[in-house]
Amino acid sequence: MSTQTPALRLEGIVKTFPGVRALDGVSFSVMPGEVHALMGENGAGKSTLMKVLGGIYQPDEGQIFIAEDATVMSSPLQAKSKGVVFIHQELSLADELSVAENIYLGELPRKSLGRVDWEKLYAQTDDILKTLNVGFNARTKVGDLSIANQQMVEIARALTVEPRAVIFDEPTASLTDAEKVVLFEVIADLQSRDVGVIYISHRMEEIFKITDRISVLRDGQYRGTLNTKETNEEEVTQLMIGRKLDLSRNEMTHSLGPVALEVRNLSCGKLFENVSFTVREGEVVGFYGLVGAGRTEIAETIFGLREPSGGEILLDGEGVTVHSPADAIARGISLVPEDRKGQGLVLGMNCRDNMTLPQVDDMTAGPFVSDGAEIAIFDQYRDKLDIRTPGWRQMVGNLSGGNQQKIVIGKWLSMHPKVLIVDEPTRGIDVGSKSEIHNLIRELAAQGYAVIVISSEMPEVLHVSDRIVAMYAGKVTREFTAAEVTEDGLIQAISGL
Amino acid sequence: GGHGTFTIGITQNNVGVDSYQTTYEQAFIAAAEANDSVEVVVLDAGGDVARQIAQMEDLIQQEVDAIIVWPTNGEAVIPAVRKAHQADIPVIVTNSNIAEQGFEFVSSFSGPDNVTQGSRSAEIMCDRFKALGIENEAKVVHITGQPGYTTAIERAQGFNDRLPEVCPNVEQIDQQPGDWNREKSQQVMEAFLVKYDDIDGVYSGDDNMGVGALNAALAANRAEGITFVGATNFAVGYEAMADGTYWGSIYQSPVDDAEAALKTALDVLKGEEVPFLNYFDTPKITQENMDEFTKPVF
Amino acid sequence: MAELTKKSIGGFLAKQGILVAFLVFMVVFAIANPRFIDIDNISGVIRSSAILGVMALGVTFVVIGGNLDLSVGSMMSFSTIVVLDLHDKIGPALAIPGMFAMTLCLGAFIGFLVGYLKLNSLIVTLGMLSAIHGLTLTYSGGQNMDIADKQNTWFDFFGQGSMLGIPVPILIFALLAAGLSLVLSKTPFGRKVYAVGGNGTAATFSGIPRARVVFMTYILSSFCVATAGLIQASRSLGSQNTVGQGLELEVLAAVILGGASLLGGSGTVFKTVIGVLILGFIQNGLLLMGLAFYAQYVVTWVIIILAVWLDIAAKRGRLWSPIA
Amino acid sequence: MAELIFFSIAGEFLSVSEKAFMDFDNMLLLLKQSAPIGIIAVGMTIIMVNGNIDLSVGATFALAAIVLLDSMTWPFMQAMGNWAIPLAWLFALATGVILGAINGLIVWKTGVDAFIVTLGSMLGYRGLVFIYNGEQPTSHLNWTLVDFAEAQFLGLHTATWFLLGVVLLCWLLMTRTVHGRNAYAIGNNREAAVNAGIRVGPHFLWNFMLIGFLAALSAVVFYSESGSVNPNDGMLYELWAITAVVLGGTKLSGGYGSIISTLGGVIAIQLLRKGLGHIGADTETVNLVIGLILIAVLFLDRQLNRKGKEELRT
Ligand SMILES: Nc1ncnc2c1ncn2[C@@H]1O[C@H](COP(=O)(O)OP(=O)(O)OP(=O)(O)O)[C@@H](O)[C@H]1O
Ligand SMILES: Nc1ncnc2c1ncn2[C@@H]1O[C@H](COP(=O)(O)OP(=O)(O)OP(=O)(O)O)[C@@H](O)[C@H]1O
Ligand SMILES: O[C@@H]1[C@@H](O)[C@H](O)OC[C@H]1O
Ligand SMILES: [Mg+2]
Ligand SMILES: [Mg+2]
Repeated sequence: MSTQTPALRLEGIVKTFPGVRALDGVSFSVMPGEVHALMGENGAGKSTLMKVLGGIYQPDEGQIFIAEDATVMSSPLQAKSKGVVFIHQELSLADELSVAENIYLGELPRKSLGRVDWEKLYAQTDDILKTLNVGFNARTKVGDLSIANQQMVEIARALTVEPRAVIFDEPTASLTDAEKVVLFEVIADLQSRDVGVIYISHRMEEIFKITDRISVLRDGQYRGTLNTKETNEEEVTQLMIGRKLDLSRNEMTHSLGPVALEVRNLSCGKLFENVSFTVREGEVVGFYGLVGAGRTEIAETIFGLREPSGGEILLDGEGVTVHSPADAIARGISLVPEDRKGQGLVLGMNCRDNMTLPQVDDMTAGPFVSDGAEIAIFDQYRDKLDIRTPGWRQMVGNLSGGNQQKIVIGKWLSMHPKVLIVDEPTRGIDVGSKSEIHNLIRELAAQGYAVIVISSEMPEVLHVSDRIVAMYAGKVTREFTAAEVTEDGLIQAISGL
Repeated sequence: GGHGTFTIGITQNNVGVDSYQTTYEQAFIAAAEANDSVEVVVLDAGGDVARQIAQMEDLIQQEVDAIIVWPTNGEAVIPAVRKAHQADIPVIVTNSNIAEQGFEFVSSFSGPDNVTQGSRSAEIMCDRFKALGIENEAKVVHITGQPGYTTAIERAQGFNDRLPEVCPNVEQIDQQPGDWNREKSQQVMEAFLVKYDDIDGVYSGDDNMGVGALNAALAANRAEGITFVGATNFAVGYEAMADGTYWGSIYQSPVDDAEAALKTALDVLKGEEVPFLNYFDTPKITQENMDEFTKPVF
Repeated sequence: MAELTKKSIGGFLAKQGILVAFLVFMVVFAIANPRFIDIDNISGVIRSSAILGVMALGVTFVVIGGNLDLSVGSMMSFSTIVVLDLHDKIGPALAIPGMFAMTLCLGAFIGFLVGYLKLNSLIVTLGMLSAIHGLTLTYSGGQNMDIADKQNTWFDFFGQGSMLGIPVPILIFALLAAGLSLVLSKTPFGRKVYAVGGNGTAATFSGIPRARVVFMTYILSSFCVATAGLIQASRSLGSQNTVGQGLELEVLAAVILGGASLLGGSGTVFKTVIGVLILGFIQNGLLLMGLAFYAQYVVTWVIIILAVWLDIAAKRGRLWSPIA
Repeated sequence: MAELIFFSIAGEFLSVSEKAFMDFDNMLLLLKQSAPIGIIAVGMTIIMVNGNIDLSVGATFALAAIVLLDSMTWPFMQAMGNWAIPLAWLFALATGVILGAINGLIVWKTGVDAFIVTLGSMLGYRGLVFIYNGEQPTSHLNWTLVDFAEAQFLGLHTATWFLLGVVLLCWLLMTRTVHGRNAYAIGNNREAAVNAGIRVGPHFLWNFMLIGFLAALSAVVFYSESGSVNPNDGMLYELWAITAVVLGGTKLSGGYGSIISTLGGVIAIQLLRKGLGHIGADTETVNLVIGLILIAVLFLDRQLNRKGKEELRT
């Protein structure tokens, strides 16, 4: 921290949406060369605050200072010209365009006659990609990349300019460990160049690893700033959620039932081959692997979204062919999909209707949908999952990322499935809710559900699973019981070693 | 074409837009089939000038012996007609004429005289008013055909020019297009009926539209006092006349029209003398003389 | 309290911008020509809007489901011609179900192509616009189709009759609108239409049979078209082959004017009805003002844009767009 | 192209013409006849890639044609002799650009969807066409102009040169320039483009001006040769242009598409029309078959582009 003037400062920011006071007089600053964490529960207002800073929203009240000059951020373009780079929580990419075009979106290098200087563009991009150590190149179409790699493209944008401040809004939500390491190197590098970094994440271990200070928001209000070195997880959590967190694992107090789901030699083209495993009633089986290992595809195949090219699926010991999700649902299977915006939600629909969508046929009184039955379900899961929304009428697209995820979870839990598959269930979920969801998963198992948890977070898999299936490149490499699993063993199993 | 037969290409205006054009097409094909010395290529421009010009070019390229064109636009086809002329392919215009600038490239026009049709309709209307003794106070509304079409323009012009000559005190109070469409005309007439308490005559550019207007008046119980005059006596118009609700029209047969066009083309090809403006007659038809005419087939 | 009313008025404006715009036009026209609000005129306009309106009801479902239907105009011509032809051949009592069956087959074909084969609806229905026109011409031989004995048939009931003093076309339109409004807003099927149009992938992941839902929207649309064809045929007891030509764009305009998004997932039956009435009354109002038809075109342009603009401006709370 | 082979073979048996369908001159003619819709379709591709649509091109086409032909009859223009011709072209093109700019500005400033804005101006501009000259056609036959338009250079007609020139320039614009790439980005993900600081509004405006220009250019090319415009001319051109664009694979939702493939779509449609005429189909059949073939082409195209069995069943 070379100077005493903040790189930028926000003061008394107020922002309201119909029915929501998202920001209530928030002040916040970041020093040059500082990594400043912004924390808070889902819906606390973190993204909104950053959107105000990034010129996407205009605040109702309050001011923004860049190097102590009062500034109006009227548009993203202006924010960029003031040196504020924003790496968004939700991917903000044009997937039909190349990696290079996306990284330099809005500032493609030019030649005469408005032509794009492709050589320069590709050369510069390749330089950046080299420092990020990624496996794709400047000309790759973004749509062909995995979500994780797309996130890396977003991150690369921070390296195109000499920024004053860079905002990372949950950049690691879909990154694997290897990529996280690269990200942290990038951040360290920015720091060394006196750039102010604002870092939003729900992952405590990251926060304590890379940040200098932590500011906490709660219900749109500023709750204080802590020096990372002088605090601990407990204190931060307390500040965020106003209570202590019970992190103990809900130990198995129930015995396992018969095999609910069995998969034998299941294959789907080249996506995965000869996969076999079982899940018993009351059991949580974790699937761990790198991106592209094929876990999602297995789930999709069981759920009737893909046609297997070989193998069998058995439910309660009986071979079945699942033709469609409707079919899967009728057989008592639920899938919380990986991509909440694309697969999980109808963003333009309200919270209640999203939640009851798979069972709307059963929510009727006579020929009509019964409001009462639907609202009852919504209320139940809103309370259970602590979903923050002004009411069921709110459009899901207006919820914070984490609360959207909770709607998806609620939607599938309310189906009371026999087999519940959750794919990255806590992506973007705050610590408080995350442990609630973990408890919920354990609780469901105790009630006799058969649960599959697909996750790229090792702590999560370790925490919730009774058994862990490790995958590498479309094949099951090993199975571990909770008792025998070690971190090293897992890492080996998923790296194809 | 070889083997002692002629190949004649025709590009029609817009077949299917009403039964006149369809009947024309069928009659044309029937006439050609009945004649061993002719083969025909029948094309339809679908009302689109660009398509018609392309069809002319195609026919020239296929080296047909003569081209018959029912213009979508009496001026826009002139350069294409010139092209045919330059390729030594005689061109016969049918149903509605092309502009004078193009006459030098055309062998003959065969069809009705639409301006005269319009004036005749004006005369029918005026005679009726006189018979009813309202020629000094009658008020007329006018429903025209598809905007921009030569036939529609010529009939409207003939009517609008002639009516003040024969009935100087009759007032035309409104004019709106009915697009050759019965339904559209019915809506237009509904609005006229609301807007004007006093309507004595309705002139429509053809009987399809006229019957639409009649239906509107019948529904409003105001048909009794109104004289309906149209053009191109479609079967619906003929029936309405027989019912006594529709007064008069112009008798024009698409079969005559088509046969005349084919005959003119063959005469030209055989080197026979044909008049440049080869009009076939389209007489007045009213409730009074309708038994002299057979009911139209279309 | 005052605060509350102000807010609720603002909220109402934002929600019902189109309705407000509609009322404004009505007042302006009424001042310009008092005959405009003559009860006969109003009922006349609604009666002639009924045909367009009934078609728009079906297209509302298609559009909310995320697709387009440009074939409704030429399909309506088909229904009209067919029912008139069958009327004389097998009598009205059989002609009506016969025509409905044939029209529904066309709807099913389109629904199959768009729903199950997932072909682009714009191209499919544009293709069908042309193909059905060809079919109609083939069926009729291109001739006008008229009922031979127009005096002695009860078939004129649907287009010209009245019940309880209300013209039957208006009654059919109103009943169908009320019924379909319930279907769309209150039944599981309606909910699924919104979901499929809003995010088809998410709908599939929720176990909704997307293909079947899309298929059903086209069935519904063709049912509405058949109803419109019935009213049309009954209104004039005779018809040209081109009777519905060009209606597809008017229908679409009405649906869009009512606020349905072309991207799918939003819109309501009530708003479509307002859209239909706006178009009908604009046309009629301008005709009564004595404007040439082409002046009507220009005014309609301005009104459509103003209406939609005000509607979305009220929703977003500012007049000018936020597009940079 | 499947149609080409089909019509060549069918033509052998059905046609009364002794000329083959595949005849070289016939194919040259086909290119020429593709020009009016083709030039507009190129503009439509750009607009659709940008995430918009323009339904008013047919009316713009007609209004530009009116200005082209009518301006040559103005006294000062007549005094200029043949120098009036380039000036008339300029007036017509300016008309197109202005009409496009009106659409673009409304879309930009009001935020009303382009579909609605241009559905409105499709009516409004058509109204202006009628206001200009009542229901009468507007005509001015200038044989110098006609001779120029009918000329052939290196075997290709004037119209073909214009079509190919437009395709080439617009292809360069969309693939090589910053404006073009930004247009793709905006159509692909508007929010991302905004977040990246791309000014969406001006891009809309420029592209609408461009399609206005191209609609007018199409009119210039076509009416230089035909010399008369009906007030109804150009109706349904928007739908044919959109059809060609979609057949060429451009996505209706924006962000994806290619000018060259659009040219393919245009030629496919023209081939269909010409081929049906060649084999002597009657009006009913032409309508029926054009419609069904359109759907069949779409179907085949999809089958060929399927990702195979591994695809998600959504
Ligand atoms: N466009 C909007 N319209 C209405 N409400 C909104 C809108 N954007 C955000 N909100 C509301 O503002 C509040 C703050 O949301 P924000 O996205 O800032 O939360 P967050 O702290 O980033 O949460 P998360 O950790 O889940 O991402 C939430 O209650 C959210 O529902
Ligand atoms: N080798 C690879 N490199 C980059 N992307 C890949 C690779 N293999 C697969 N992908 C893509 O990555 C995406 C995610 O992979 P997939 O869903 O198969 O893996 P997963 O095991 O479910 O991992 P995760 O859930 O972490 O994404 C898929 O869309 C897939 O097409
Ligand atoms: O009805 C019209 C008929 O009267 C005219 O002679 O030709 C064109 C037809 O559309
Ligand atoms: Mg957030
Ligand atoms: Mg996955």
